[in-house]
Amino acid sequence: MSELRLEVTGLGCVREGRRLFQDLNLTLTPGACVALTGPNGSGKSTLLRCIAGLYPDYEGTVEAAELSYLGHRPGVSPGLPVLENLRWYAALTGSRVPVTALITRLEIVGLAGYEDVLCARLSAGQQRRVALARLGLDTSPLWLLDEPFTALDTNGQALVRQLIAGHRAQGGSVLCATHQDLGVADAGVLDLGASG
Amino acid sequence: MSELRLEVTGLGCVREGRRLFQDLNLTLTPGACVALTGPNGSGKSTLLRCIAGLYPDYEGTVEAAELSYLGHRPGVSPGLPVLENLRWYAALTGSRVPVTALITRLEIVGLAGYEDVLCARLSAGQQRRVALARLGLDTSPLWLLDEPFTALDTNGQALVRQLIAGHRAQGGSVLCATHQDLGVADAGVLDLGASG
Amino acid sequence: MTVTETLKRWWHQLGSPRWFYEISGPWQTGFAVLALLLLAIGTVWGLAIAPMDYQQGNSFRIIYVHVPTAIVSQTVYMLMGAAGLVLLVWRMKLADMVLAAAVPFGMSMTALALFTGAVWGKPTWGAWWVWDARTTSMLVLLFLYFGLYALRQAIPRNEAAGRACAVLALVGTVNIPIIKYSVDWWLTLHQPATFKLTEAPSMPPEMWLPLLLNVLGIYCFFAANLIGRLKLTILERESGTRWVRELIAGRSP
Amino acid sequence: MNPKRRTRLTVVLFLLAGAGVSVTLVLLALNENINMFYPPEAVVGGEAPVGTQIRAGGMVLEGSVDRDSESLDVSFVLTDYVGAEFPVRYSGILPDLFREGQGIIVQGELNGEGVFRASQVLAKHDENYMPPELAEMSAGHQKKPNPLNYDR
Amino acid sequence: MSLFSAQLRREWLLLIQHSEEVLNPLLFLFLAISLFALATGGGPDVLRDYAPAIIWVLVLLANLMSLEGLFRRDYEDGTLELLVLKAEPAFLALLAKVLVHWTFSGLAMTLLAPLAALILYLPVSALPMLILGLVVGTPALSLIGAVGAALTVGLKRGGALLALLVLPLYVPVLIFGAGAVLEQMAGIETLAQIYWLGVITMASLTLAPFAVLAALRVSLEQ
Amino acid sequence: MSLFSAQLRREWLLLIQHSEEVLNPLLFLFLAISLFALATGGGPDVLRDYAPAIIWVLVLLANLMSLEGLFRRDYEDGTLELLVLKAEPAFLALLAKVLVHWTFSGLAMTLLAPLAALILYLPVSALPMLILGLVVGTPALSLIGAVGAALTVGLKRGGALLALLVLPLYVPVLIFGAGAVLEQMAGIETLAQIYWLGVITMASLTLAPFAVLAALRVSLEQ
Ligand code: HEM
Ligand SMILES: Nc1ncnc2c1ncn2[C@@H]1O[C@H](COP(=O)(O)OP(=O)(O)OP(=O)(O)O)[C@@H](O)[C@H]1O
Ligand SMILES: Nc1ncnc2c1ncn2[C@@H]1O[C@H](COP(=O)(O)OP(=O)(O)OP(=O)(O)O)[C@@H](O)[C@H]1O
Ligand SMILES: [Mg+2]
Ligand SMILES: [Mg+2]
Repeated sequence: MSELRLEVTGLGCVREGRRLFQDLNLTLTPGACVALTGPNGSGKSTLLRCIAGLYPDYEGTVEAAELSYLGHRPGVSPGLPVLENLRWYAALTGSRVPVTALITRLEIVGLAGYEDVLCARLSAGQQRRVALARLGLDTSPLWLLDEPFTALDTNGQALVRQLIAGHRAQGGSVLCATHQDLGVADAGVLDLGASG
Repeated sequence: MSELRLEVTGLGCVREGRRLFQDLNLTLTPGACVALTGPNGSGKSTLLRCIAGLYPDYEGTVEAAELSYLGHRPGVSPGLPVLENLRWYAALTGSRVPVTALITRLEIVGLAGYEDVLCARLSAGQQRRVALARLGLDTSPLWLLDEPFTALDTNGQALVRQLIAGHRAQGGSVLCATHQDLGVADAGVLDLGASG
Repeated sequence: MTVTETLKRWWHQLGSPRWFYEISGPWQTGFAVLALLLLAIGTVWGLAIAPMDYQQGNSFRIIYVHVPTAIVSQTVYMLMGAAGLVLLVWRMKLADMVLAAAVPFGMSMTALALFTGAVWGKPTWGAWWVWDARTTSMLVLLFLYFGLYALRQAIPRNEAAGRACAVLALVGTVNIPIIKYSVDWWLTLHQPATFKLTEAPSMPPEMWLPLLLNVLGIYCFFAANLIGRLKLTILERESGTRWVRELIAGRSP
Repeated sequence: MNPKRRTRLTVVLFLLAGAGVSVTLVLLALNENINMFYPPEAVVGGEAPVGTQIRAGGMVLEGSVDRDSESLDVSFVLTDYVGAEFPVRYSGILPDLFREGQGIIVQGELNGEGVFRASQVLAKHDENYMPPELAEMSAGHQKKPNPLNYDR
Repeated sequence: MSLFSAQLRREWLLLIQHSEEVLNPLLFLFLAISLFALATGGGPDVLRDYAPAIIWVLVLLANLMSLEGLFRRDYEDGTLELLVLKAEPAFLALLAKVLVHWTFSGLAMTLLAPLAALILYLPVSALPMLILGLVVGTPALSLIGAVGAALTVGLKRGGALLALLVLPLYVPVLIFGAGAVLEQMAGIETLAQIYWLGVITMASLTLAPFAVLAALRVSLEQ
Repeated sequence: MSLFSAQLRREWLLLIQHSEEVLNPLLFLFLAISLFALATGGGPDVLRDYAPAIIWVLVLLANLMSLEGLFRRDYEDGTLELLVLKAEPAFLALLAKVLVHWTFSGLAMTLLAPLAALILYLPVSALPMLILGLVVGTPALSLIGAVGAALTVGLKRGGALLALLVLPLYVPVLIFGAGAVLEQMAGIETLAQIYWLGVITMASLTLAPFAVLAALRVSLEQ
């Protein structure tokens, strides 16, 4: 699997009796970045969940490397302080990152000084930033991002681009559902076409 | 109140010991449209909730006309079919709109044929579209929109602009928090400045 | 080599609802006819011809309904547990359908066993109901069936509902040995087993033969019922596929 | 060890340990007697508490059943056939199976004089079924069935 | 459509969507009653004396369980905001919500009461009083409970806090409800306790909707 | 930090954040017990015979109430997805969750048992058996309950469905738990029921984490 980060063959999915997509093929090599586009309800989120292993009822095969998934639900506990959220995630993935490294990551996503603030007390965009800080904490080579720009200001959107660039520079691959322009020059595009 | 849709004087708000904004003045005349901008956590949502009457702990005074509020939570019941959601809202606001008119509104927001589908079965963007269909169902002259572009594809974003334009043409006013360009030519801007 | 290959092919075929739909027709009729015959003979024999018990008199004849229903209700649950395992491990569509199709039958058989037990208990024990281990664990079985039914109703997507029910069905199988051995492990008002695998039944043949017929009959009834329900479920779930459309078109041209 | 394999090992060890402890406990439990009722011996010997709801059981002693002709009152004696017996009073309809020599469970209270006031009388049937003729034939030399198994 | 009937229609549609919910408080009641009968292993004598208390306490608890969901869903999807902001008058819509809740908890449990009485050996003569008490008393449970549900709706896992808030307020209903049946069993012929239940229900009918509205406003501020 | 201890730390932090939740099942237990004492108006003799049943049934119900929140929060904020996807091995993290749940429901209720016994006039001599039964039996409640909670977490208002799924599986614990105390009160000296409780707890400890994981996977698919 050192060659391919993701290999999807003949992927198809039917939901509620409507076919969302069919016979989809996609391979991601190290460093690849693909934008997943399509109108509302065309199945972007579903596709990502199929790949992540959160939605098993698809046709075809999916072979994916170790991956990090950032979905519509950010995966941030409102009842925990910002730093603790990261700390738990680090332990979960088995990566032995020192606390100082976690704080650095918080600085990167613009949450310096918020270490001990409860996530419930953060605005929508700030919560998404906590989720961004998680990306790259573990060493998964494949990122699946579902509308990562949600609720972020322009500064935050630049941050996402920067994170993607950094990940690719280290040989990581990215598949990213978005309605906006991804703003990454050499990104491929997978369009799911018309809704329904 | 036929002159002014909204009159905010000396508005200030402190949350979690941090001052979000102070001495804010804003008046909206009929047909006015103001974009509310600012980085994540600068207090846009809070400001809108103050005006809507959902957050009472502010300084200064707010005088607002009858208003419609579209917040981060879309106000769409997942357990109801699309049409029933609108129907309930119509009854709630006391407007006697015939069902055909409701179906027309659904067509406008691109949900033709989805009348009897449960909202739980819709994608994120489709659910937001149901919320959009609600706007303009009642005759409130003031709209408060919190990031209305969330989860919408380009087509959906154009729809929001169109709805805003239609509302203004009828003498309505709009205050709209957003991170994107509002894309409305003559919109004013209220910037909440740097976070914290 | 060839044996494993045939087994593999067979296993693979079992996973195909279409294959099942096509071969199962004659089986359904066969089981239905057998069930009718066995149940008719067994019931008439048991209720009218078999001798009465020296202690209980005629109320003992409830045995011919009580025991078959009580036994089959447990078998159905075991089958669902097995189907659940197959579904979770091999993702076989047919297993999910079995899981869905068997619930109503199992539920009604459990209810019937409880009901006949209660009716029998009044004259024999002197109470409609007692809380002993056998009766209680049987009531738990009924609630497990309720739970399986409710869980399926509560989850909108068929596939997810099937897997959730599979987990519950598997967890619930621990109840079956409890039902079976409760009369040996604890002092129950319910009698211990009359029929044991290792000993002759403590009942003369003219009493247990009709019972045997009824037990076999109810198994055939279950098989016919299950196949019928499965076929309906298959048509419903596969309604989008070509073969079903062709089938329907072919039937009503 | 690679993490996948370590995980699998953890799981297996966990399962083994759990199964081991469970089996031990089952064996311990089966060793203890768990019958929640008092045999005649315990009632007579004063082990059964007086004045609270309990269950007791035994066989109906032949010739001890005394029915009141005007009401549903009935009294009888429960025995274990090895010397211990106690009187029971009850008012109500008896189960069909209630007869002399039958295993009976009574629910109620023991009073100070050692009389059991039953609020419920339950008959226990054993696993043997036979036609009346057969029963008559074997009646003479058969040992009394003991469905209560209280000596187990 | 008028607001009240529109709200009724909405609640009804939501309920058939989640039709298991109609059965659930009833199943809970039935299960819990069986648990009691099971745990005591008691004969008729023991259970009978306790039946009124057990039934009434469990009705309270079943009611409580179903209350948690009363506003939760609406809160989470944001329709509660709409209701509080836009309904004219909001208290009518809230009354409709509570009415539907009562129909599928209090009223339904009343219909189940004979079964409960059977399991617990409650004498048939005491059954009418049990049913009368339930019919008159359970609306108060839904109404008072709605206030608690409104206060706790914004909190995650508000369930147990809800219990804490609401149960003490349920006490009078419990005492009069169970008391009426016990008196009947003791042979005393009086409707006094039922009248008291009526007083509680009427008082909460008049006051609760406004308290609920105020509580919802507070919950939405968070 | 190892996964197990990190998960423990997280649950602990979340709990002190919502510290009312720690108190709530206990308060529920205490309140409901008082309701019983109130509703019967009974003296010591009546209550005593019923005390083991009341306490155990209410422990079951309190447990049930606290279960609903076990995974709900994590489900809603998306951390449950992360746990199932990334934890190595996930069952350890789940065990840690259940352990914390037990500490603040089962164990805490055990500590409260003497008070409950006092209110219901349970003889002091029966108290050790009550406590022993609770200590040995309540872990099974948390473990079995976790399976039900995992199955229903994706469903709105899953609470009552949870009751339907879980209560039947609680029955053996109830029988042995209450039975042990009743036997003790009747003067029978035996630990058999406690052993059976141990069997149930050990069996569920070994099997439940895997069932929970499978159930969570299904719930996340929706
Ligand atoms: C509501 C009460 C009752 C319930 C829930 C119940 C339940 C059951 C169950 C589950 C079985 C199947 C056992 C197995 O698979 O081996 C069974 C068998 C049987 N029951 Fe009942 N029963 C009840 C009442 C009675 C009564 C009152 C009698 C008669 C005195 C009775 C007589 C029998 C007999 C003869 C068998 C077959 C024994 C055997 O397994 O060899 N049952 N009952
Ligand atoms: N529920 C809450 N409890 C406590 N404090 C909060 C809460 N929500 C927001 N805050 C605080 O108020 C500040 C402003 O939040 P608000 O949601 O108004 O920001 P916003 O401008 O809408 O941000 P975004 O662009 O991310 O939506 C945040 O920085 C946070 O500190
Ligand atoms: N929870 C659900 N239950 C049933 N059907 C669903 C569910 N979520 C989505 N669907 C169906 O699947 C289709 C695709 O949904 P999905 O969320 O994958 O779309 P999407 O491309 O991510 O849309 P969006 O841009 O709005 O996020 C929808 O049109 C809807 O019909
Ligand atoms: Mg999406
Ligand atoms: Mg905001």
